[in-house]
Amino acid sequence: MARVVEAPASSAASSFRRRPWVRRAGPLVLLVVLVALPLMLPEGANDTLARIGVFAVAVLGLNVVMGYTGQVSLGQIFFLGLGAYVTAYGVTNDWNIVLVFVLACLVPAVVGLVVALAAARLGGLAIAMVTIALPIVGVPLAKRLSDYTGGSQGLSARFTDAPEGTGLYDDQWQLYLVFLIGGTVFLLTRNLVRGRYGRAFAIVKGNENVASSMGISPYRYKVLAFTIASLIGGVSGFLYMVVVQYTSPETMSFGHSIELLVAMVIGGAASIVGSILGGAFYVVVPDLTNAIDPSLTALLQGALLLVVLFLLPGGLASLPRALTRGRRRSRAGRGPAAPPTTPSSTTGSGTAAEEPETERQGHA
Amino acid sequence: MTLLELEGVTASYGPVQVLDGVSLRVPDNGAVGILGANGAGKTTTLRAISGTVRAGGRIVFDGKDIRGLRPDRVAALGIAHVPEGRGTLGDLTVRENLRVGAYLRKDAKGVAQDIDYCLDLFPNLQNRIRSNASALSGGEQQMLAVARAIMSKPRLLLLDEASLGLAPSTAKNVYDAIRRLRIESGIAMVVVEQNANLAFTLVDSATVLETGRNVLTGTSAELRGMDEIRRAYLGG
Amino acid sequence: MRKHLRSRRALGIAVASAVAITLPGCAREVGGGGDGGSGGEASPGITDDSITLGITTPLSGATAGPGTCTVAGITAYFGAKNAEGGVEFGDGKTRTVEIEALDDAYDPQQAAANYDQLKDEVFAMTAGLGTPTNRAWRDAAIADEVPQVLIMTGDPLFSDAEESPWQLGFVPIYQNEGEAFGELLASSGQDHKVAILSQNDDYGEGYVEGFTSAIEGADNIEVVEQLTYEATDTSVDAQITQLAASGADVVFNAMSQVPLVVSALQKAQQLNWKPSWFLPSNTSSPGAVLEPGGGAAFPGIYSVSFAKAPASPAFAEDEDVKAYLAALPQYGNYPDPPAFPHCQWSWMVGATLEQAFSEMTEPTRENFMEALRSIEDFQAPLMLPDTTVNTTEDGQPAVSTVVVQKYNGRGYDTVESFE
Amino acid sequence: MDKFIQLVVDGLSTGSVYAALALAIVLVHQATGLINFAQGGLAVLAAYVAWWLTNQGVPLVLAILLSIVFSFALGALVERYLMRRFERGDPDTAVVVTIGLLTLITGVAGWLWTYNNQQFPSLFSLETVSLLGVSVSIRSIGTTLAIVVVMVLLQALFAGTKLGLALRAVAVNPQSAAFSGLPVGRLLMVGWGLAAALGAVAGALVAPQLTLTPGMLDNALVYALAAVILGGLTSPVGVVVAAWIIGVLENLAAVYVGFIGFDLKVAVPFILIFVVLIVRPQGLFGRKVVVRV
Repeated sequence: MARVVEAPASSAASSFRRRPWVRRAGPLVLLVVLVALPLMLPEGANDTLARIGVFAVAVLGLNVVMGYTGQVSLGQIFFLGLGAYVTAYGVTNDWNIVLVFVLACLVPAVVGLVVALAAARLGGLAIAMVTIALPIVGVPLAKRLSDYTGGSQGLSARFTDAPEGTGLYDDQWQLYLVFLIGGTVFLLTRNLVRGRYGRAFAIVKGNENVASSMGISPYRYKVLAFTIASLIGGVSGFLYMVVVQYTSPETMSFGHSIELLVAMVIGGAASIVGSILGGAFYVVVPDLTNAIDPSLTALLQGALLLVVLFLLPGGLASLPRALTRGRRRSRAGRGPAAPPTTPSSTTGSGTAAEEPETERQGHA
Repeated sequence: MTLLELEGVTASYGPVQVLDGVSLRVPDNGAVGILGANGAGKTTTLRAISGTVRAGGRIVFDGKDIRGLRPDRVAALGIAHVPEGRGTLGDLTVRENLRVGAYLRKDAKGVAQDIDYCLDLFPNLQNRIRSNASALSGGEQQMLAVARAIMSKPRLLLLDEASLGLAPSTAKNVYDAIRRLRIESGIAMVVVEQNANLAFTLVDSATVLETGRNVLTGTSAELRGMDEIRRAYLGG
Repeated sequence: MRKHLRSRRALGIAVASAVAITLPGCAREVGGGGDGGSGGEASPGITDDSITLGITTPLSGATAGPGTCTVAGITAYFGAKNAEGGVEFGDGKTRTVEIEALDDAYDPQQAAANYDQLKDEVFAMTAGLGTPTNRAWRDAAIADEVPQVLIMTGDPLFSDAEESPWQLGFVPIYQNEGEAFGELLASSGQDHKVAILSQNDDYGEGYVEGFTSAIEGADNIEVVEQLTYEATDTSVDAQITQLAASGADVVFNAMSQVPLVVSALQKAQQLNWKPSWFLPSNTSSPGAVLEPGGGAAFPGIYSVSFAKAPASPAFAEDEDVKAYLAALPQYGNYPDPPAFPHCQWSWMVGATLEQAFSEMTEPTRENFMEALRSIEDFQAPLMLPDTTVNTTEDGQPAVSTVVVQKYNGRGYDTVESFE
Repeated sequence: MDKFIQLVVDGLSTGSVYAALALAIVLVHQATGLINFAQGGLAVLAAYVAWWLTNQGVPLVLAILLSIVFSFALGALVERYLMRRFERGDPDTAVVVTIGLLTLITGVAGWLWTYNNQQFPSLFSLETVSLLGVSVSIRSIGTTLAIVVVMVLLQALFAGTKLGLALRAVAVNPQSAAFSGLPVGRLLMVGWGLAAALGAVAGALVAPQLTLTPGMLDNALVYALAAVILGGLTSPVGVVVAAWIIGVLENLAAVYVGFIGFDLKVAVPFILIFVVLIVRPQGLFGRKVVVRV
């Protein structure tokens, strides 16, 4: 969780981040931690971290299309499943692993592009329904294509044992792979959403008419965001095989897609750090509820979700902000809270377009 | 007889103090304008009256302290707020909007009459009676917003920037209709308006706000003559 | 700004101390369970007076019904044993048996995570339900040399000793069940038209495969229609309508969803279509399926089984059944009569494990696997006559013998021929 | 031909199950502007309450009525103490809250009543009637008719009554509604309460057919959502017709369209949605609205 330091927790913290020595030392410290951590942690912790990495990447993909671009997607798990299947198929047929990785990214991206070209014409709930169809149809489809997918029995692929000579345990090697691949994806995505494209996404999310009037084609950017989300989903599928080493139609069941959406909102929509926290929520909460009482997991998970959102409607990523506000409030005694004019962006995702007051946001 | 009286009203959004002691007096059947530059606290004053922001000080309507009442309770007392941005109910038809406006009334016959009156006042709405409010033009939406407010048979109308975003001729039409309404029904009004000339066609007196405080109060005739005030606060 | 510097420093201290706490984790146990065999040193999860078994199974979600049963039965079995003092092992020690069950919600990824969590705490993994959820960590269990035994899947892979040295299935592979009914039908001497409805996965395919191999070459049997459904469907009415139109007089029904089997039986009656039915062992409960489904309306409902149906009046006075029905609420935390046979099966898993424990001379996983793989003709409690636990036959799970039974309106009778 | 008609009738009967849930979703959407994933969970909980009451010796009809009252109160409380906090925030968050509520309710049902299957007594007999060469059970006819009645009532509520109008007004713009004197908070509670009560009716109607389990309506939820989008969010008649269309076309496609078959028939409603929405973005029967998820 050392990556938390990457986040602009509050405006004060981000000005702290702007100090030159922090700018230089921060990434370096992070790198050292990431290199050292797998060597120091016990196997169970490494496994958990690696799984968090897998789903953090999946949530990050969802964030690109939903958090940053505002298009509801309930199909993200399909792309994870697709990436996992491509990986499993490639590995069992002894393809070159680099080729397998490239295909695990490209195949979902191309499928995502095709789906998006059609779906992005629709808006709002309609796009949600079209994307819901992906996992729902994907599961029986995977069973029908059993020559490639192993049918309902799934595919195992054990290709990430630590190479001889590294002296590493398998879990350490796998965690390094997750850090390397996942870290790269996070870095690239962070640059993407903070750059020109991210601003365009934000404008499309804010108001499509405004976007059009600024010469930004909402359709084109929605397709782009969806395609990138699918590609990132494919990467998470590859990582899924790195860590879990098995995939079946159950991997892409509709319920998991909903859980990814939950993870994204719980972590914090449109937030890089939120994606990591969302991945952690996705992975840790079932383990945690199992530890409390395995026969009450559903009840506990539902309750936990509600409690977290009740306390932090902006997701876990808004915790530092909420704390700062709380502290400021208590310092000022009974003084008023932070002004509403403060930008609510957790991410500093650039200049979010001024959101026009929609009708439902009536109350002051 | 004073219908509405504000005294030393304060309000803030978080740490930002928006109203810092605003006072206002609206006589029965009177119409008072609130003028001032952007951010002076005009809209917030209306919101303080209708109960949509928490306010300090004294707000008395018809002899009753209404400060802190919920907006629907304030409405029930006879104050109708036409908010900035019109606040029409987009997914409802024009007729449904008008019926919602009459929610508190029990006299079906009177409601039907008032719908006819509204359509007479704003003939543009007549043709669009079955359209969704969201499909109306800006001017038509503004007319609908006012019409919906009158449907509750209010004793006081709070009118916020009724000319905003409208073509000058449309704005004039809207104000003409409201003036006719005032003459025919005698509803008292508090009018927030950027366009001072337009406001002066409707109100008897006005107060000028600056950073949440009254800086100048007078009759329309008095204020209309003060060039420097006009330049400073009313943007010419 | 100072404030934030301080909080940053506090964060650094927190990270450093977290690392310090976890440092002991560096000293990894070398080899884990793998070395256990050589010196007779005890494997994880076993002491001189207790042994811990792990289960990962669905306890929430769509499969929670049977999943809960897979835990309840074995917990009840060993709960009763522990109350008597424990289980006697082959090394002369008496140990209590603890069950550590985790919910995987039928998610392979979570099942693998549960396994990771349990593997160093438990002696063996057992009784878990599901093909993908068991396959997800099969390779890992082999690599770690952790037993994954007597699990509730009819997937033949787990009973192939060469492919799966640390695995063993418990329930008959799906093919066995389908085959048993196929043979019965083929030997009936009459002509039959068969309609097949199967779940679109390895479960349904396994049944159909066994059935079709048994009727191969039998001239009197013709399959006139073959359809599938998805486990997530809300209705199979359309399939039943389509099958009814085929004019079949026998339905081979390979469905694992109790509600859908009930509605399939009801739908057939509505259409006034009265064929004989074959139902799989896990969806043929008299109380939960046939009574609400109106099974008595059909000329014959056949199922295969190796377990006594506790609800059947024929076994009301049976000692096994009485002990089982008493222990389930008392030790298994299962109040009502279960709609799923998995409770009985997992009770038998308990008995089979006890049998293996009694032959175990060393507290190691290797020794346990050896003992487990040498059980022959063991009549576990609740088993029907002519069925036994036999773990010595490669390619077969612990239970591979089934008898065909026919519904008699309240329970089942074993039958020799199709009438 | 008989088979064809029978498949159509079967489809209508399955479609009615989707419709029951879809109507409750429409109601809560009309009244609060939200898509409520927990609607099925509330219906299942109500069905369990009714089932539990019948086990205590309460007559079935009374038990169902009591479960409806219970659900109304529960729905109103959920709105007041849970959803209220999220109604003016990010809609995605509000939807996720309803997902959490669904998980919680399912867990509570599993905790209180186990995941064992339970038989829910039916209001209607399972006897079969034959019409035009097709067989249909009285239960299916009864269920379908009950849903039609509910649909007509809902349509009347929204189109004709002051309460219906007020519920819609609050969902569209709470502040403006308050300016017209509408008690916004109370109306939101009533909206959720009514939807939950309707869910209780739906639960009691479909539970005999689906068998009572905590996840009884999970699989139907997706179909219900599809019907809601296809029919148009604003139209009770629209979603019921859409649910029927989905049920029927699904069956026909499975049987008569070779490459779809019974395994991929689930794709039918989505293909339908896609085609229809390209042509009519507001759905088959919906009024043109600006949809905010």
